[in-house]
Amino acid sequence: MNAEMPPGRQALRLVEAMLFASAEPLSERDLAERLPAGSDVPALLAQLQGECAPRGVQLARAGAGWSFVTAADLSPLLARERRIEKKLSRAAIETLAVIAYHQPVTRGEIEEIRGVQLGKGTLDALFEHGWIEPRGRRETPGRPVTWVTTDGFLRHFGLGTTAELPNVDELRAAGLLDARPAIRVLQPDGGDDAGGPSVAIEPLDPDGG
Amino acid sequence: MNAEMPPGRQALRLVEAMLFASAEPLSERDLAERLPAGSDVPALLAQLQGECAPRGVQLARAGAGWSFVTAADLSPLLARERRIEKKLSRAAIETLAVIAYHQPVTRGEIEEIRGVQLGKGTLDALFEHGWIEPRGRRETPGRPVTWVTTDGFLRHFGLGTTAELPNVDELRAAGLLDARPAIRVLQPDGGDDAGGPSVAIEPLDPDGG
Amino acid sequence: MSAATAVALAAETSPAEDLDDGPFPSDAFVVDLDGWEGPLDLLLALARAQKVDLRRISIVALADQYLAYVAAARRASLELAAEYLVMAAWLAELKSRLLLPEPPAADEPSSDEMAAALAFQLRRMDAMREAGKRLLARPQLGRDFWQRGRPEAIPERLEVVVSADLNGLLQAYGRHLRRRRGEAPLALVEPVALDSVEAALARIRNSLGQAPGWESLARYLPEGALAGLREGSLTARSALAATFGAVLELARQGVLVLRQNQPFGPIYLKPGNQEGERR
Repeated sequence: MNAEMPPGRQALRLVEAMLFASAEPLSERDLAERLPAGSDVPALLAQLQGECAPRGVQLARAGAGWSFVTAADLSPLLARERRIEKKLSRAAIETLAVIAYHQPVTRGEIEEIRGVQLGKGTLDALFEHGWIEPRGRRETPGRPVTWVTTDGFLRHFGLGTTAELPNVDELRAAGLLDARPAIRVLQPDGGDDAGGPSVAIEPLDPDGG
Repeated sequence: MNAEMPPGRQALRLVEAMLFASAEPLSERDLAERLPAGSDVPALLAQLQGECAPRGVQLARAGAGWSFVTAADLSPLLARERRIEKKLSRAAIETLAVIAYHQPVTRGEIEEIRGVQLGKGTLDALFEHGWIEPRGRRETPGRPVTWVTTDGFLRHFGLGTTAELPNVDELRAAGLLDARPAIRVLQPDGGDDAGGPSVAIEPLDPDGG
Repeated sequence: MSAATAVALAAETSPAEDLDDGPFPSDAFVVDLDGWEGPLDLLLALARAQKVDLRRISIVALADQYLAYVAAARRASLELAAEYLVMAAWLAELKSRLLLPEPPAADEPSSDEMAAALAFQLRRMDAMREAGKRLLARPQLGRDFWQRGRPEAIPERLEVVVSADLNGLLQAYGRHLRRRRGEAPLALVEPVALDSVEAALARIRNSLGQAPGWESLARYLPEGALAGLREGSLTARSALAATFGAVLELARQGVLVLRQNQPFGPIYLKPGNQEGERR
């Protein structure tokens, strides 16, 4: 059946087959390696994603990786497959949210934001889930490690990029995505953006100080 | 997107998702159990199979069950190429060198030149790499085949013709015919000058004989 | 999730989880301090109980509530962690400074700024708490959607690349040529004048009987061999072996007799009885 198939169609079938065969996500580079030279991988992925949208199995992107997953709306119908899973502690969930929204963020900054010391195993647990990883260091005294979320995190929560995090734009606009100590955040001439993430901080209250 | 979907369509999506996510092929009964009562499973499977026919992933019957598989015609394209670097054995590279410098040359002559019998697969391996080939026969008893190097050999080693191989004098000039012994066994005088073979051995007993 | 993770998570799970959604208990004097993850957590719960936008929270009112809560806890003789007391002291001071404004020191934040910072911290905490809940409300892999259940093995085409270069080829030929010319056999045994039994026989015959009585075998070693033996020299060892072999042979022939007083002891020899006949 492939004899008369146009080359673009054939490349699309190949991308579909590669992604379908694999349980793990494939990057655009993984795909390009096995496609004819000069294939427009992003265009093929976009086309495939569009074609699959109404189907029961959809093409999802998570960071650098692409994979097929079942459509989320089928969840209740597929419920028999549901596994009872351990609930994450509130501390773990909050810590994950802090890392996701403030990344890259140090342990100290996480504690500052949550107003409490991090329990012993919290970061470990999130790391073991494959949801966070250390990347880079903050160039402040002690050069603390900074934490970021992984593609595995995006994939688990069905997010294409961190820009798709719920409410991320609103929170940023409200100036709440600033990991510096509150008193420094509020001092416009505090001047030390040394440690702070490169988020543009808008004044909390235009009238206030 | 499922809100306005016709029930038949929704059942089809469900079948697709179930078959995709299942670790084992699913029988028609397995499928029927999780579909709305009265669903025509064979009809759904037939429809799904038809829709998938031109795609890179196809619905296939596997024994009593059904499962998705990648389209068979894509298999050669899917294959991942893995390059394994293998070093040529010392015997093989010496044999190749002898053929390169002495061609055309028979197996017997190679053995004569190298002073050792050719291992079983040596010529085969060189032939498989496309570096040597049999050409002509020696007009001696038994009319043995003679071996020569190929154009592939010249290409691989970046040579225009075999005449570009350095001659013996040039090899010597390049230090490739360094005459220092490979292994020094005896050093009667306690190893004064390790490199020199010119150790004068004095007679143990001038009177003896 | 591994067992270790589950344990770690369980250890951190606080009873405050139930408080996520419900409003702060109206009876603030039902004190349960176990549930709070620190004073800020308690403050946030109190602030939310004010049921106003956190941006319009009254820090003075919040400070009052916190102080009342802490006072109630102390009346109930509950152990209060030091951090709660530190926060109480800080809030009491902040409240008094807010009520009785004073000119701020040049290098210190004003009481208004401190109040705003606290309000911001509560809002940021609240936002993250909310974000965590929204995140968990999303469909999750393995719970709401699934990946391929039966991954297919991608066939692999092995391409064996033989690494060989011209230099290697030439070196190989060079090796071969060397061998062929005998310039450098693989194992070179250089000619060495080792002592032979024949030489030793002649040596012993020549000097036997020059001294009367028993003589040490060592005397019949070639010159320099004794020193060589101490160094482990091969030629010296060969001389010793040859000499010993010759001595045995001569003893067999009756030319000399041997004596050794103890195992591994020195070996002595003297001319045998038939020595004269042999001569």
